[in-house]
Order: sequence, then structure tokens, then C-alpha cells
Amino acid sequence: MADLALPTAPGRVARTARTWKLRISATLVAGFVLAVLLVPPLVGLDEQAVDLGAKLLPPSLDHPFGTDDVGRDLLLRCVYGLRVSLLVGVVAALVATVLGTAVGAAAGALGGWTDRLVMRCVDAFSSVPHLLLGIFIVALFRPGVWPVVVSVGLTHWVSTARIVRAEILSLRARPYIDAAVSGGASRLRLARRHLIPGVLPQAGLAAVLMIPHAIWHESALSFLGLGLPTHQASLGTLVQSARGTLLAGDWWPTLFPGLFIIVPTLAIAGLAGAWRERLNPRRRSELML
Amino acid sequence: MLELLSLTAGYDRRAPVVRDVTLTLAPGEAVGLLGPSGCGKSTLARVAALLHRPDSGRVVIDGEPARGYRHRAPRAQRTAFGVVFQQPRQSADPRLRLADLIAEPLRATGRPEGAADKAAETADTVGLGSDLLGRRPHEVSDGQLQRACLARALILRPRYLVCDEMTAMLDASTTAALVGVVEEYRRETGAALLAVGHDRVLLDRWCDRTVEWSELGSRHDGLATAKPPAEQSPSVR
Amino acid sequence: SAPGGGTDAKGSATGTAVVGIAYEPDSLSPLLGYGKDGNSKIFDGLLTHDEKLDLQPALATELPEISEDGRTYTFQLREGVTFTDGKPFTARDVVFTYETILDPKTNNASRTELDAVESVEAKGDHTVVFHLKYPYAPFAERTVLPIAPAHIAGEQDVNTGDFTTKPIGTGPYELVGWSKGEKLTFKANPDYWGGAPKIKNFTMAIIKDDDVRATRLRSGDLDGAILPPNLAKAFKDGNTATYAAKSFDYRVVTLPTGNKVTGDTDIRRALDLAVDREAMVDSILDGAGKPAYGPVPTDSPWFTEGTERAHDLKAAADLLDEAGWKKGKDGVRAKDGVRAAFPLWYLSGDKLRQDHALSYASDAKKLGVEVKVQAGTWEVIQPRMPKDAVLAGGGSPADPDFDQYTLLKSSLAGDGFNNMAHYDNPAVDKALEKGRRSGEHTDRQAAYDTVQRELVKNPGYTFLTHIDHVYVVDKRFGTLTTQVEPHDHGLASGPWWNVEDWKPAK
Amino acid sequence: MTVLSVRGLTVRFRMRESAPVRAVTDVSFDLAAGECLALVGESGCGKSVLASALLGLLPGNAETAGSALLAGAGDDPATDLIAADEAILARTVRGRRVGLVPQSPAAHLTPVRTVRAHLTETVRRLTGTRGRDALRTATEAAAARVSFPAGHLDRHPHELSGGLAQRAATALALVGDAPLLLADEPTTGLDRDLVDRTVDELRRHTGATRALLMITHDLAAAARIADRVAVMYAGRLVEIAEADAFFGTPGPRHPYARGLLDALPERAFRPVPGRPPELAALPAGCAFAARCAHADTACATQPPLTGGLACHHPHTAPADLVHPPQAAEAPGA
Amino acid sequence: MNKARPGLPWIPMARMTGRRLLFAVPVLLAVTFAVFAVADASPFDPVKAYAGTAGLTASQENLDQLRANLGVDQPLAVRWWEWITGALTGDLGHSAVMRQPVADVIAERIGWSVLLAALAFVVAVLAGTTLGVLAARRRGSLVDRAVTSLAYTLEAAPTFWLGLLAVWLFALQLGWLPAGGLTDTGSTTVTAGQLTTHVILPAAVLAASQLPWFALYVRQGVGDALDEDPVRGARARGLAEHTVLLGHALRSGLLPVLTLIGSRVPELITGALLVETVFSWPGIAAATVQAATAVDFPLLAATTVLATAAVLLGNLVADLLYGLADPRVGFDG
Ligand SMILES: Nc1ncnc2c1ncn2[C@@H]1O[C@H](COP(=O)(O)OP(=O)(O)OP(=O)(O)O)[C@@H](O)[C@H]1O
Ligand SMILES: Nc1ncnc2c1ncn2[C@@H]1O[C@H](COP(=O)(O)OP(=O)(O)OP(=O)(O)O)[C@@H](O)[C@H]1O
Ligand SMILES: [Mg+2]
Ligand SMILES: [Mg+2]
Repeated sequence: MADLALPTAPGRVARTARTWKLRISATLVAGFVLAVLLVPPLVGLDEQAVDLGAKLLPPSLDHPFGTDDVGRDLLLRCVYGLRVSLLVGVVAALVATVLGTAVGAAAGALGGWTDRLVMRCVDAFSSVPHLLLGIFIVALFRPGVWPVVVSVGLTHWVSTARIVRAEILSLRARPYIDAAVSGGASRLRLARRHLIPGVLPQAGLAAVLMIPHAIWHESALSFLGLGLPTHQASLGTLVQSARGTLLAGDWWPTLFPGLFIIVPTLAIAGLAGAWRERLNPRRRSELML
Repeated sequence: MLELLSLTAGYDRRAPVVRDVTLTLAPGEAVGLLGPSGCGKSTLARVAALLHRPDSGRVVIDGEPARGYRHRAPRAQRTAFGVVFQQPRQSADPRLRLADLIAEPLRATGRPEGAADKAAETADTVGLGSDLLGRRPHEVSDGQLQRACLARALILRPRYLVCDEMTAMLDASTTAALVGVVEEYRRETGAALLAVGHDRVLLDRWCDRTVEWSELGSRHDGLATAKPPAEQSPSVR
Repeated sequence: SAPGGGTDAKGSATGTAVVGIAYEPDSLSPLLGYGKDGNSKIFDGLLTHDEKLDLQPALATELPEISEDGRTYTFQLREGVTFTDGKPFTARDVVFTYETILDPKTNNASRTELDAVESVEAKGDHTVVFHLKYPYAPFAERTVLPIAPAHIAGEQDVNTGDFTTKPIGTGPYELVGWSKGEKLTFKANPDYWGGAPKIKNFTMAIIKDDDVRATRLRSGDLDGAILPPNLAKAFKDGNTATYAAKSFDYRVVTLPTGNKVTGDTDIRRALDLAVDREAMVDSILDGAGKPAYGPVPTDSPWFTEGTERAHDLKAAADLLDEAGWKKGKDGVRAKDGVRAAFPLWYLSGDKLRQDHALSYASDAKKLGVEVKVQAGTWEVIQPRMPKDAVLAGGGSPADPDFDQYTLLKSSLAGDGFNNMAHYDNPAVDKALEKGRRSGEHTDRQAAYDTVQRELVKNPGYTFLTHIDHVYVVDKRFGTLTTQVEPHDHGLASGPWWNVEDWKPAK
Repeated sequence: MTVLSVRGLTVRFRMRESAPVRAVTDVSFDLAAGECLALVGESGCGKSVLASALLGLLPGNAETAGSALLAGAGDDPATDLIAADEAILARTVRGRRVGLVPQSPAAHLTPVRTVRAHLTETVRRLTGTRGRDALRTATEAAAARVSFPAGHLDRHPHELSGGLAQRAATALALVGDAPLLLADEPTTGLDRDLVDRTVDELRRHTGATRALLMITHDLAAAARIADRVAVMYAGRLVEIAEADAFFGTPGPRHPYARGLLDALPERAFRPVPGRPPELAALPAGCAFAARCAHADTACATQPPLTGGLACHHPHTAPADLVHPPQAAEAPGA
Repeated sequence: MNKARPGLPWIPMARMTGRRLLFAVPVLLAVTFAVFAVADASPFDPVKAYAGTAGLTASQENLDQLRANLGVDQPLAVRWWEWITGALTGDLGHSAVMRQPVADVIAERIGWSVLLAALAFVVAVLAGTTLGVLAARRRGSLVDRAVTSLAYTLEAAPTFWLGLLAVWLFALQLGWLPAGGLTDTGSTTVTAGQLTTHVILPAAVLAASQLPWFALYVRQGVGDALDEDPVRGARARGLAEHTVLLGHALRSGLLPVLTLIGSRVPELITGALLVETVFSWPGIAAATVQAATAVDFPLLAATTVLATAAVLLGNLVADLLYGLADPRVGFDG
């Protein structure tokens, strides 16, 4: 029978690859989240304890990630740093994405003068240089996690807003919007049901990208001497303060915090990609999940 | 009763597509609209369904003039029309499963209770099997999608049906079946019908009366006319 | 090495030197404070410092003549000196310079340093007389201040005029260009009264980031640079020489009197014994520094022998035990319901201070004192200074009065960044006053000995380290010297303090 | 000469939750040069999927089996369209050797480009025409060929009426002069005049050397140009007949095909009773049995396609009057 | 009604530009005032900043005198109003940190910043787009994974880090390019040749820091478009792969990229600020930070006006471009 003769389509291989990617991403994210949640209560870290005698030890069994230039264990600091940085990154990304999507969707879906006014406000907002606002906000309060979150969240929603608005303007002209209007959908319903789901991939990408970007901001602020207190472990400060040791030939204080930024980001991106395809399946990707 | 009074509409004020068209649908009447391709039938249908603002002229629904178009029209007026669009692929949100596609108007008008059942029921009347309801538009054939679109148009039980070449891409049997569904619905509810199409035989058979585009008092010129464009185009061999 | 900018190109042009520095001056006008501590390259002062920081005549022909009461200083000026625009230098310029600085309309933040001056008077073209309000022994040290040309600077707005960025002076170098944020370029003044410098072109590249500076030095882009000790360590190859300039630059923890814990003399003394200064020097400074027991470095002639304190945790603990600071359950001592805990602020972004603060806190913890390290900008820190400890820095080599008076005098408590700890010790106040007014060296020495001994008895500050400033310079300039350097080491410090005297090997 | 020879073509869609959809099952037919085969069938029976399979444009969840041999011509060797890899299909087959008029023309145009841009680009790629003026002329000629008004060339797809989009798609498919043209409902949205002109143009295009597979519901159009008619039901070919016989006397032999013709508005305008089967849950036997008046126990087994017909109870017309269609003979075996 | 050869839709574009210009005035006023207000509220003290290290030992009296001299003891609104009225007559005020008229500060530096930023931006857009398209071509492939990982890595990598790494690699290890500054450190004149070699590294680093957004958005836009019907249509016509990718998929997926052109300007300025610091590039961005931490009101206001103008211009260009790129969006806004 013809059914038996069907060869295995290349799709199946791709599917397993996809599944694997999804599983790995999920495991990694879960692992990091668990580490961040469980390790701090179990293993306390005295943020200000230094051990000048154990300075710059390369990775070993005692210190799997080695120690930094004042003798602190890097593994523990990375985990603690990830906690702070994930908080900064995720909260800032959420703020930016929710705000940006809401404003962009409102402007795009309502159109006309509302759109113009809102977008000019967005322009005004986006013209405040990010780092500058960061500097002011951080200076207004004292250096810490929340000023960084606020400054990143408050400045970065504008690009999301613009992207969302542009996509919505393009979606708005699709014939299926006519169908929804005729079906009695209110503007809000239209936005919620048809427009926003259409721009979620874009907004989601912005959100995922915002996470490393927020960490970036945090370290840029410390570079300018305005970020988190530099003795407090955060991935940004770890990377930022490891530069000197790298030039002197010690690679581990840079490598591990760097990996701690990049690996979770990639894992989150992997998850977001999977979620996106579930939400927005298209011809080709349908099977690959 | 639906009155389209000296409507002029189009996409560029300087060159309207529909010019000074007047058409009246008596209550419960089925009117077929015939016309050459590109003459403005779909545009007129969109205006009639309050989806496109005409440059001038009025749409009067049951004696009440339309107060606006698209979102400016009150919901009650908008949902008095069930519209089946010409191109099912374009008029279905690619993200919605057919079940949601059909149920969406119910939910959008604040009647989410039992929407799913109602949708399944309506889908059944247009001949959509339950296994199709879980699929998304790109996983069904164009004809199946068109059936879903018809179900969507019927689900709010509109007083007016606007079918823009609903059967253009359907085989004879499905056409007959869907026409049957529409007729059944009209018998039940007394809804009026504006059916746009090219197939005179079909429209004659389906509708109470069939009007030609050219009879609508619309003067048209330019390319999208009854005259075959080929005859105007110098580059035709 | 980099094309066009590499050492090959410069190897032949031995008359050229490019150095990398971390700071950029705000202005090049002496009237606004530029070069007030000497070595200003473009300008000369009446006097100047030599390698040992002894005063030598510059625009003056000899050291000043000081009146009996110590309130009149008379300078004879060098004749035949011209500014680089060709106009002669006269006493009028000296009077103009000092009077302008003293004018409150002039935006000069260091005016306080000339507080003692009552008036400046020109006697003819080549004699200048300073009249002081009170006898001020170190006054001559202040006259290394550069002299600006009255005929140029006097013709324009002192605060905003052109002169602030395009200065003209009598110095060994002329400014060619100042590309802000990038570099300052100088060329030798061929008519310099002290003889034309051998280094014809001198560039100071402004590179704020230590790591970038190190990299650019490595790439051959720079001939010399100031570097943190750990980065300087890597330059061990044959082409470069490393200079560790001794300095008066100390790192100190202020122990404000207003805080119940830090104001307690026993706590102060215990902390003073408990800190491991040697460890800090070895690890944080990579050996480039010395333990500090007071503002005066141990190798300075002003240092009072016997005021060194060895690291002795046990003695410190005993001291607290005796004084009634008993360890509580959490390992932190307390007395009369007061926990031995206080915050310690450091300037955020300053790694050196951070590391000092953290080691200090670690040492204190061993003693049973909880020090909570916090970071902030000065704006955040300043209002907290009366109650919270701060990791501060300071030090001025020219005269002990310069930093000790402002650091310790009780009347200056809380005045800007003066006396941050609100230190209040009548014996010290008296000694400081005596040291500043007395003209006799032995009297002054005795006075500052008193200060240093008082600081052992009641250490209102925990002095931690004196930091060597480390410079790496290409060997082709021969063996260079460094001065003893102050806390602020901008353009004027480093082996290029006397670049005009360099004799590069062919 | 045979242009296309399809054997045992089967397409299934794997579904995430439900059983696979058997969109095309064991389809075999031949298409000769100069021939026009009309493929008719109820909505959802697998016509478009068949066309997509021939172009290798199926979605990723599709699995295919069987073969579709496209005859070689000139330098091109014969190609099995099902087995050929994507690179071959993209470089030498699509557009050049197999043209397609897609079923939803507007959806298959890039929304941000004008019709002219689409046409010009295709003309340049497929005919090698170079030079501004030459391209312009060729573009306009291609548009005129299907009566696409030149004044609308600079419009974007969303500014086209349904019929205009249809004509644009047809124009695009004709550019390559492919030996095999797959036209999926090429006449939707066109008025009678235009339908006639379009199908005539298609016929003319086919000439004596090319073949046309026209999927259509428009039986009038099919009658006008088709040489043979193939009827598809639930993924299978159930009847292949000469067009004259099919539309005239004796008419179709398969009960479904007869029902289809009866549904025409000019005839009974009565749909085939019952509803189309679900392709994910096809019965073991004849898929039409559930709707068939003649069904009996024999229908529980799948009737083979013999003599151009797959039915246990064909309409008993005076069979002798009909010449057994030769082309339909070949596959079944 | 016959649309003639379509040029650009000048009239709507001009109308949109006009509207934007009109809006720019209140936006600029609001932004400058906001900057004055925020700077005023910030704990930074202009006097201390002016005094620099000398301020650490200066007496309070001395500082108070300075405050009066600098005029920063006036109320905020007065200072803002004076600056605005001054600016309208062409006097941008005097920068306290730079000890120079603001106009001079800007004139000296802006060219270099614009050169650096523009170069970097063009490179980022081009390289980002190319990488994005390459990645989207085969999703899940090695290229895709490499590009995605690279993009996320670059996004997370602090700019000063990248700068350091670039200097280490290209100036130190390879010795190909100079490590910083506008010209060779020893030279005193700016020549085109030196400028070219000196701008490469900072521009490349800045571009690398801006590239991830472009690459990932293009990847997503193109990737999505590749799954949709228009691309199927283009494939069916036998268009070359690069035409399908660039002409259809990229064109449809271009909208977010164009948007980014506008909304990345602030990021570009932020990046420029760090890059200028690392590479001792004498541009305006580095001066902005100094102006901010020194609360140098006139300079801060002037640089903010510049930044705002750049952002408004970027957004206008983006909006115009997507009106052109996607006719469905139009020029309303
Ligand atoms: N959004 C639009 N913008 C500009 N012009 C449009 C738009 N939609 C349709 N048109 C033009 O308006 C004219 C009428 O279009 P319409 O869709 O109403 O025609 P129609 O009568 O329905 O034709 P068909 O039978 O081919 O569907 C056509 O020339 C078409 O190109
Ligand atoms: N991607 C898909 N996944 C699952 N099922 C699909 C997919 N595409 C099509 N189908 C199913 O395959 C069957 C055949 O579809 P096809 O589009 O070929 O129908 P058709 O004969 O062209 O019908 P129409 O006349 O309505 O266009 C339909 O039942 C449809 O639901
Ligand atoms: Mg139409
Ligand atoms: Mg089909």
C-alpha cells in the first residue's frame, strides 16, 4: 500500500532537532533558575568578604571557576550575579515590552491624531539618550538594582513601541481585519485578538534581546562608575572588573561570567522561539515543533 | 430594507471606482449583482456592509441612515451584516483555528458563553467536519476555508448577507450546497441577500432579481470597465 | 606595531615622546588653577621643585627673601625672559596672576590655598613683594604657581576667554593643539630661558581606561603611560622601564566623630591595630606601595619614627574586650546597646578604593566589628560624611601643612571635603597652627611629630597604604626620575615631570 | 509524446494531534503534449495539493510517495518531480518547465511590490530579456496576454480586485512558456467574457507541444477547452474520461461525477447528498459509498481504477457507444 | 484614473515631513526643559564638577562664590528661559566643563561623531541584514545558529569590552590598525589617510554593538516571510533563490528593520559615547556624559537638542521609508 512506501520526510529529522533544542533550552533555563533560587539560601555569600591570600587562583576542585583578584570564589559570585542580572534583565525587559507594546498598539490601532500625538511623545522620550537618563536616575537614587531596572525599562520601551506600531499599521490593512470589524469587534478586541498576536513575535524578540541589553546597561553604568556597587556580584560588574586580569593573562574571571550572560540568554531565546512558533505556526514550521 | 443611495466611493477621491450608484434591497429580498471584473462590485459590497466610507452618498439600513463606517458605525449596525469576502485566504486571520475563526464574532460581541458549541453547530450546517475545526487556515483547502467564512458570516444571525463571489472557487456541488445553506438561513430569518458574482446562470437561479452593474446608474470610464481592457490597450497583439 | 603610529616611525624621531595619561585638565589657564603645583610645561612659576621636591628658583633668580615676621616675601625676577609670543615677562605679570586668582570673580577653586596672601606688589619690573595676612611657613611652596601673561589674559574674560584653552606662557613647551578627550600636543619652545628641550614634540594622549592605555602602550602607540600595578607587571620585556614613583598618596578610612562607634577611641585604636596593611600592599597594590600609619609616608623626613603599628589582631581584640565591647551572638561586638557596626562608603567605580574598603571590612569582621561597605558617587557620599565612614584618599608632598591642616583641623570639620571625619583634637589643632606659622624647621618638625603621635593615641582616621604611582616608559629616553607625588597626579607628575630635561639616546 | 506521467502519487500530512490527512492517494495519470486535462472534484478533495506536489512546494508536514516523471525536452533530462531535490526544482523546473497559477492569486503575490515588479522580474529571470525598454515591452505584453489592464500594472496586490489578481497570476504563470502548466482555478473572479478569453489563451498556449492541467470547478470552462476530464474524490482519481463524452452523452459514469454535474445551476442545482469525507479518517472501501445511492457490500473494498473508472457500480450507460479512453488505460496497470 | 508612471509619492511625503517639522518645535522645547529639570533635580553639583579635584579641598565660601559666578544659583526656569532665548539668537551659551562656548564645543566635535556614527550605522545595517538573511535562509542550520549566537553574544558584550578586545587583536596582536585617537598620537594634523585607518576600529566596534538587532529582526522577518504564500508564489515562478530572499522575503520582512533605523539612533548615541571614551575619539557623545555628570546646563541642553534632532530625523526617515516600503502603511503620522 502506498502508505507503507512513504519515506521518512526530512521534516522528521528537523523535528527531532527542534525538540532537542527545545529540551536543552528548557533544561538550561530551569537549571539556571533553580540555581538562582536555591543556591543563595543554601550557600550564603558574604558580598564583602575578601581573601587576599587566595587571589586569582585558576579553576580547581575547590573553586571550579577559580577566584578573582581579591580571592573571592567566582562560581558563587556568578550564581549570585546571575540572580541580580536576571532580575535586572527580566524586569527591565518586561517593563519595556509591556509598555512598548501597549503604547505601540494603541497608536497603531487607533491611528489618526491619537497616533500622531502618541508617536511624537514617543519621539520625545526616545530622544533622551539612554545612558544619560540612566546616569541621572542612578544618581538620583543610589546605585543599586532598581535604578538600573527603571532606567532601562523607561528608555527602551520606545523602540518596541515603534516596531509594534509599524507592524500594526501594516496588519491593519489586511482584509481579515475587515472581517473582524464586520463581526462586531471593538477596537480593543481587534487589537487584542488580531493585531497584538500578529506583532508578538516582534515584541517577543525585543523582550529577549532586552535581557542581555539590560545586563549590558548595568555594566556600562559601572564602567562609568555609576552602576551597581562594584563589590556587589552582578554579571555586569563581574565582566567589567575582570578586564584588567584578562590583559594580565588570567582568563577565568572573564570567561565564566561571560558564559553566564550568554548561555541563559541563548536558552531563553530558544524557549521564546519555540513559544513563538506554537503561537504563530506557519506552513513550514508547523511540523518542526 | 437596505438602501444604497447615490453612492460614490473608491480609493482615490479624484478617481472613484463606484460612481453614483443606487441600489435597494427590499426586506428579505435576494439581489444578485453582476458585473465585469474590476468594475467595483467588491467596493460597493464593502460600502454596503459599512466597511468602507463612501466619498458621497448614503447607506440607509431599515430606514436609519448609517452613522459611520467601520468602527464609527454602531456595533448593532455593523453586525446587521454578514459578509463573505471574495478571497477566503486573505480574509481569515492566519493565527486562528477554524473553530475560533467562526466563533470570533460571538466572542467579540460579548457572547462567549456557548460560543464554541454554536460555532461547531454552524460549521456543521455549512458542511465543515469537526476535524477541520482544529486546523488553521493554511491547513485547509480554499473551499473549506470559504465554508468557514460563510459560517462566520452567519453566526451572528445578520439581517443582511453580503456574499462577494462566495462560490467563485467552489465546485458545483459545494456551490449548490452553500447556496442551499444560505437559502435555508434566509427562509429561517427572512434576511436579505446581496450576492455578487459573475455567473448569470447561478445568480438567476439563486436570487429574486439580478442586476447588471451597468444598470446601476453608475457611469464609469477608464480601464476597469465593462469594455474589455484589451481593446483599449495598444500593446495587445 | 601599528602602521604610521608605531615605534619604527618614532624610533628615528627620538625627539618625540608620546605618553598616555588618565586625566584631562579642565582648563589650561593658571588663573583657573591649572598647574598650581608646578611642572605645567607651558608655564613657569616663580619657583619650581626639583627631583627631591626642594624648591629651586625658576622665574625668580633665587629663593625669596623672607622678612623676620614671616609675612613679607620678596622675589627677584629673571630678566630677559619672554613669553612665547615674544613679549617680555615682568613683575606686572606676577602681580596680575596673583591678583586675578584672588579676585572672587575668578572661578578658581583653589583660591583657599592663597588664603594667607594680603597683597602682591611690584617693585619695578623685576621685583615682586608678597604681603601675608599671617605668617605662613609653607608659602614659598605656593609660588610654584604658573605665571600668566597680563597682556593676553588680562585682555579677556578670565573665566571664559580664549586663553583658557589656548594658553601662552614662558615655559619649555608651547601648546600646539588640544583635541579634547583625545590629546594635548606640545612643541618645544626654542627660546626657553632654561635651554631648548631635546624632546621637540611632546604629546599627552588622554586615555581614561587603564586597560586601553595598557594595550595602546603595548601596541607601540605610546612611549609611556601610567598604569595600575597589576597591568604594569606585564611589561617586563627589554624595551620598557617601569618606574614606581614614591608618593604621599594615601588611602584612609575616615572614622567620623559623630558616629557612636567610629567616634569611640577604643574602637578607633583597635581597628588601627587590626588592619593588615602589609597584606593590602602585597595583594591590592601588587607590592607597589607602603603601609601608611599617618599622612606622612614612612620614608619621608617628616615621618615620626616609632609611630608604626604592627598588625596585631589579638592586641586589638583584647583592647576591645577590656573597654567593654563584648562579642554578641552574631559575632559582632556591642557596648551599652550599641552594636559595633558602621557603613563604609567608597567612590563607585574606583576599584582601588573598593578593594581597600573590602579588605578593611574583612579585617574588621575578624575583630568583631561589622563594616558595611557601600558605593556611591561623591554626591551621595558627601551628605553622609559626618556619620558614615568613607574610604578617602589624599596627600600632598610639598609641605606637611598642605594636607594635614585641612585633614585634621577641627575648625574645618565638614567644610567641603576638609576634615571629613570631623576630627577634633585640641592638641593636634594647636600643633597644626604652630607648624603652619613657625618659620623654624625644628619647631615645625616637632609640631608635626606631635600630630603624628596624637594620631596614634586617637586615630580618627585609619590610614591604610601609601600608593606608589607606577609608570612604564620606553627605555630609549634613558633612565628617568620621578618626584615624590601628591594624591592628584595629573599632567605634572610621572617621569615626564621634567620632560624638558630628557636626553633621549640616539 | 507524454509530457507528464504520474504514478502512484500519494501525499499525506502529518498532524500534531490527529491522524494523518491523506490528501492525495495513489494517483496515476498521463498527460500528453498538446493535451488539456481538467481536474474536477469537490472542495477539499486534494486537487491543489496534487498541484503543489508536482512543484515540490508542499508544506513541511507533508510526506510524499510515488513518482511524477516530467519528460525531458531540449537540454533538460527527464525529471522525477517527486524525487528531485530542491535545488534542481528551483533552478530548472519551476517556472521554466512547470508553471503554476495558484488558487489564491492575491495571497501569492508579495504585498509590498507592484504587479509590474513581479512581472518584470519574472520575465527577466525566465526569458532572459535584458534592457529597460525590452523588459518594459515584454512585461506589458505579458499583461496584455491575459487582458490585465496596463494601467493597473503599478498597483500593489491589495489594490487589485479579485479578478485583476487572478489575471496577474495567470500572466506570471505564462511567462516561462513551460511545457507543463498547472492552473489551479484560473478563472475565479472573472466574468464570463474574461473566462472565455483566459481559457482560450491557455488552450492557445498549450498548442501542440505543451500540456495543461487545469484544476477547475467551472465546468463550462472545462468543457470549452479540456480534452479529457479527471474526477477526483477524497484524494483519489475516480474517473478519467474524454471531455466530450463526459459533458455530453453518455456523460460521466461514476455516480459522484454525475452528482457533480447535476449540481450545476443550469441543471438540477442540487448538491451531492451527504458531506465530503474526512481525509483523516477515510473508510477502508470506496470513500463515496456513504453518499452513494447504489452502495452495497461490495463497496467496502476499494474499487481499482480500471478503464478510467474506479467504481463497483458505474452508471450503466450504453458503454459500447463510448470509446474507451486510451490514456486512462495506461496507468491503472 | 490612469496612474501615470509612478514617481515617489512626493506630496504625502512632503505633508508628513511638514507635520513632523511642526511637531518638532514643542518636542524640542519639552525635551530641553526636561533636561534642565532632570539635571537640576539630580544630585550632581555643577560647582563641584567645575572645581574638579580642587573642589575637594576648597572651602565652602570659595564654592559659594563660584556658584554665583557660574550663575547656577538662579531658579531653573529662569536659566532655561535664558538659554532658549539665547539659543534663538544664536548664542548657545558657555560650557563650564569645556571652558569654551558651546557652539565651539559642538563645531569642533560633531563632525567626528557624525562620521563615526554614520559609518558604524551603515555597516551595522548592511552587515546585520546580510547575516540575518543568511540565517533565515535555513532556520536551525549551522549558519543560523552561529549568527544567532553571535548576535546574542554581541548584544550582551559590553561595548568597552568589545573595544578592548578589538584593540588587543587588531592593534596589538596583528598590528593592522592603530589603537585609538583621531590621528596618530604623535601627529598634529588630521589627514584623510590617517583618519581612515583610525576610524575603522571604533566604527567596527560600534557597528558590532548595533548589529544584533538588525540581524535578528531581519532573520525573523525574512524567516516568517519565507513560510508564507507570497514566497511560495515566487518560488513557483522559478525565481532565483537570491531574488526570493531579497526581493520578496526581505522586502516583506523589512518593516521592523526600517523602524529600527529610527529607534536605534538613541542606542547609537549611547554606544558612540562608550566607544568614544574607549578609543579617545574626540566626539560629541563623550562630551555629553561629561556635560551630564558636570551638570553643564548649556552644553547638556545643546547636545540634547542635537540628539533629539537626530532621533526625530531618524524616525522621520524611518517613517518615510516604510511608507515607501509597505504601501499599506502609508504616510499618515
Ligand atoms: N485598496 C485599494 N486601493 C486602490 N484601488 C483599489 C483597492 N481595491 C480595489 N481597487 C481598485 O478598484 C477597482 C474596483 O475593485 P473591486 O475589487 O471593487 O472590483 P470588483 O468589481 O470586485 O472586481 P472583481 O470581479 O475582479 O473582483 C479595481 O480597479 C481595483 O484595482
Ligand atoms: N498543510 C495541511 N495540513 C493538513 N491538511 C491539509 C493541509 N493542506 C491541505 N490539507 C487538507 O488536504 C485536503 C486537500 O486540500 P486541497 O487544497 O488540495 O483541496 P482542493 O481539492 O484544492 O479543494 P478546493 O477546491 O477547496 O481548493 C483538504 O482536506 C485539506 O483540508
Ligand atoms: Mg471583487
Ligand atoms: Mg484547491
